Amino acid sequence: MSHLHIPDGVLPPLVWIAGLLLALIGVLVSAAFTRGVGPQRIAFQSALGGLMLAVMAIPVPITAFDYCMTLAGPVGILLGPASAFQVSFVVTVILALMGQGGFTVIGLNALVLGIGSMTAAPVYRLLASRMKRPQAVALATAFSQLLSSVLWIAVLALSVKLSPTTAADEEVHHTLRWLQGGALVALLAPLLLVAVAVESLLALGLATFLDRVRPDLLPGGASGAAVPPDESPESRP
Amino acid sequence: MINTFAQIDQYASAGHTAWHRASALSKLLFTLVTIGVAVFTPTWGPLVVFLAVAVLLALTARLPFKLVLLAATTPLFFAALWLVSRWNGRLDEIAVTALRPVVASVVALWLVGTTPYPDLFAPISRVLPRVVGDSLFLTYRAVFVLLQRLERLWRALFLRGALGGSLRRRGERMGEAVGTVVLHGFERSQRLYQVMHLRGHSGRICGCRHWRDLRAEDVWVVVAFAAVLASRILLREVGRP
Amino acid sequence: MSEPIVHVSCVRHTYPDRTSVHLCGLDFVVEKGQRVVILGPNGCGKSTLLYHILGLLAPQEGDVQVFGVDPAKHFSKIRERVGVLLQNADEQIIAPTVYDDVSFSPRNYGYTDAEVGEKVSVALRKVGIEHLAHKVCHYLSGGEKRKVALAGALVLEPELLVLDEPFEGLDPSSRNDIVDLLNRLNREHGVSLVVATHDVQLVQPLADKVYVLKRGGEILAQGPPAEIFRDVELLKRTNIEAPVLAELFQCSSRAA
Amino acid sequence: MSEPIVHVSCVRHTYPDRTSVHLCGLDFVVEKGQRVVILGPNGCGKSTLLYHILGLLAPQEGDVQVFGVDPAKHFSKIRERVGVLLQNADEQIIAPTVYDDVSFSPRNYGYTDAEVGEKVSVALRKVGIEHLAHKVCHYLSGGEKRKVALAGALVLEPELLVLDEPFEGLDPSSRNDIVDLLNRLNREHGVSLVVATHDVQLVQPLADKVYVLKRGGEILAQGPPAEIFRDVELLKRTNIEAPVLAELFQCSSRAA
Ligand SMILES: Nc1ncnc2c1ncn2[C@@H]1O[C@H](COP(=O)(O)OP(=O)(O)OP(=O)(O)O)[C@@H](O)[C@H]1O
Ligand SMILES: Nc1ncnc2c1ncn2[C@@H]1O[C@H](COP(=O)(O)OP(=O)(O)OP(=O)(O)O)[C@@H](O)[C@H]1O
Ligand SMILES: [Mg+2]
Ligand SMILES: [Mg+2]
Repeated sequence: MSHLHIPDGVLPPLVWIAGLLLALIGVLVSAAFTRGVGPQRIAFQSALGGLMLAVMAIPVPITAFDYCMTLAGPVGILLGPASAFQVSFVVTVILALMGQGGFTVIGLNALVLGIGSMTAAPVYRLLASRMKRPQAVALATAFSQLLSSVLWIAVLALSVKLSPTTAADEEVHHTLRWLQGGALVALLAPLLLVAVAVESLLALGLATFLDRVRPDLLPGGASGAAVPPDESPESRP
Repeated sequence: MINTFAQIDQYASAGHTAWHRASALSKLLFTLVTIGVAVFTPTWGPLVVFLAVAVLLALTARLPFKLVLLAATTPLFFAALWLVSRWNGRLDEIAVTALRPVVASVVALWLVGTTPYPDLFAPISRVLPRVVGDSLFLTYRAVFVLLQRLERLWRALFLRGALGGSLRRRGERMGEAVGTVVLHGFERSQRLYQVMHLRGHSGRICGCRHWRDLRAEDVWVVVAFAAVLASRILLREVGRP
Repeated sequence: MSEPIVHVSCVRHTYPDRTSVHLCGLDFVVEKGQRVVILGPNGCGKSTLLYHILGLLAPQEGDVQVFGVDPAKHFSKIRERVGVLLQNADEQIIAPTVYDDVSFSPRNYGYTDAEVGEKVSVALRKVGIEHLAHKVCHYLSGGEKRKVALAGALVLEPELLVLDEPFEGLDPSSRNDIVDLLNRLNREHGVSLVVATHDVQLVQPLADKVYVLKRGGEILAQGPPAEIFRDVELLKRTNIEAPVLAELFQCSSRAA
Repeated sequence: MSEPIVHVSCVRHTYPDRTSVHLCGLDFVVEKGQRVVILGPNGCGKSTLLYHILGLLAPQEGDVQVFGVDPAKHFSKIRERVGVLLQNADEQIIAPTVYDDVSFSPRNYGYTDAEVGEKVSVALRKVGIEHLAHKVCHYLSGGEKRKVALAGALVLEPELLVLDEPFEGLDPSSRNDIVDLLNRLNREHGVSLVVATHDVQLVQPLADKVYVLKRGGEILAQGPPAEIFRDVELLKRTNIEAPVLAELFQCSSRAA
């Protein structure tokens, strides 16, 4: 559900301020990891960021509202964790500037998208030795999407918890709160699962194609290099 | 959204209103402050005025009403989810929860709809690490090339009879299709930086434009700013329970 | 050669940035078995015209008929009868290998494997790239990619071929190969051709009829190539140059 | 016309898929003020050669010198003296509007706003696209984009212009405009030209010297256009066709 960007002014300040700080730390740390990368590498990660945005721009009508694919999983696998986080951050900033998701929650949105994307590469690495690479890509993508969704719900739940209760809230019964939570999950769970399925299917097709045409682009491939020649050592064991 | 993206970009680059001439710096500051103020406003009174100001800004920037409406409704879905999880029957709380993101979204639309992206990214990229700052410019440019590529791809799929069949077949074909775009993006990226190099870009992409230069039109931004602050102070009690 | 299979009259399209293309003046008509070439300066609306014929753009004004239907609404009905090569041929290649790509359309239309195999090998032979069948498209040269895309357009034996600048980026000898191929398809299978191009040298060997557009989309003239290239005034106004031989011909006819 | 500003000798480049281009046979030399055209079939290595001159590829074997330095190592030293138009003009356009894009290089080199405005309007006028100045680049037609990229290459008044298929996708009259423009730049400002193209019609008006490559990269011949086009054997081997007038010339000389 990482595609459903959180807007400004809904969540309590404590949550989004913490999100901003964490994301900034993430950017700085990832920048330290990618210090001295070649220009081609920057161009490559920008191309994939552009691709994420372009793909998000294609509406896939599967529910009442349009679900947008993110490609966060495959992009994470192609780039490795550090660059994947940077790409997620840049994509979130541009989306915020386009009115999709707010300015104040850039941090939270980047974290939700970025953490999912970052985990794709290590999970893929674990799986790749045990199965065909396209399937590993699909499974890693499913994992990263699930993680993003869980994070997204966690942010929501935490925010609900942290919101100041007003006098009116006191009157609302405790069980009603639980019912509301239940309704929310019932509403979102099927959407989440469909989203994960769509995204993984797409990742499978994409990886199958790359595996045939440019196996060197997928890590663990023929030449082993996931990136252009002047690639950095970043974040790859 | 495929059109929204290109449309906003188009309006930012080709518009000729006073807002387009005002400096990017003042518009960016105004946007950040207004959103900041809105987010911390607990009563709906000032928020209604903010919204009126935001819509007025967007419309006087000659942004089409449809686009403004879209910007205003986009955040409502999330706000609705939030309200479901926190429903307590208080109308004033609902109003505040709905108004804040809408104000932010419309003000942001006005900002991006009147400011070409290099002006917008120049100050932002300055406070970010080089890799991230450069990516910001390059990613934005890449979006349009890839969008065009996706459009052509969609055309090819349509003309070659691919938009049918089982869900699985369609998924596979989509994956293959996106694969060609990934490859294209990869190859293009390799040449992109070479081109920037050939055309004199050294080390860091500068939005070497006039984003800081104050203009006469910035007076209007100050006026809007005054309206926001005045309403925040004067109407602070309107809507308090 | 009489039944019109394409008929475009006074179509207008306005792009989102308010560039307006008004394809008016003369009607654009292609008859069965005809070879039609569209000439005109850059940005005059050639691609826009072809997009309307292919149902990729719906006319905001005016009328488009292809095989008797409105392509913007019912293109799927006539899709199998129309083969297409767009301006950027390599973007039309979707599948990883040449065989996969050429078989893309027949597979989508539900032919059996045997039929697909048969159709693909015929198409590859027509274009002369059987030897590439199992290569990965991505590694082919520009000219080879264009031939693959052409094979993909031919594979269903369309009655109408729509080609947007098919010669761009090819070396002269490959251009002639494609002209010969198109003429053979037209002669032997009665395929009608609509070709937008800037290469005036190829118009005489390729066209029965030429349409000339000017900036803004107005269709200024139509007629057999020899006639069009004799109208010096027209060519000047539309940034077209007569091919070298035609110029000579003019000189000699003037001298006579 | 004697000092060599470009010198490429026996360069080899092997692409990741092990396609090897070996630019050998003759040395590739451009003298100051010379107009050089490169001809050859698709995939022979024309673009590869230009990439070496621009320092985009480092020679794995052999030697490249441009303005006396190795471009792969020190291109930034000579960058302002070289204007470039790559094969895919689209990829060369970086900024959102035509004006922004053409002003990209001068802004990067720190010219004042007044100077930048002056330079840009001169460049736009030279190429004849003043009317596009405030259009958004990604909405232009193919030909229009190429002209924008060309204006961007001309804006700093370089001493050497490197053009990879600058005429692709342009209408004939725009082609001639560009040929005239290039010749004027050469005559009036002494700009040296290196042009790869498939359009043989433009070689005679454009070139002082022609290099002919064959598949694999071998440089087979060099010489003034008239001489090259007289060598029928050479042209056959390299998929080049003589321009129409040259052919006529051959016929008549043979008849005589
Ligand atoms: N997607 C688009 N958005 C905005 N304007 C467009 C778009 N596509 C084309 N145009 C404009 O419409 C006009 C016609 O374009 P079209 O591509 O049909 O020209 P063309 O005759 O094919 O040109 P070329 O010979 O350069 O390919 C041009 O002025 C172009 O700028
Ligand atoms: N990135 C690449 N990866 C693999 N092979 C390549 C790559 N670029 C070029 N080649 C191969 O190198 C050879 C020379 O290519 P090059 O682009 O220099 O040819 P060209 O003369 O410019 O052809 P064209 O006239 O079609 O533009 C071709 O065989 C081509 O397939
Ligand atoms: Mg066109
Ligand atoms: Mg080339």
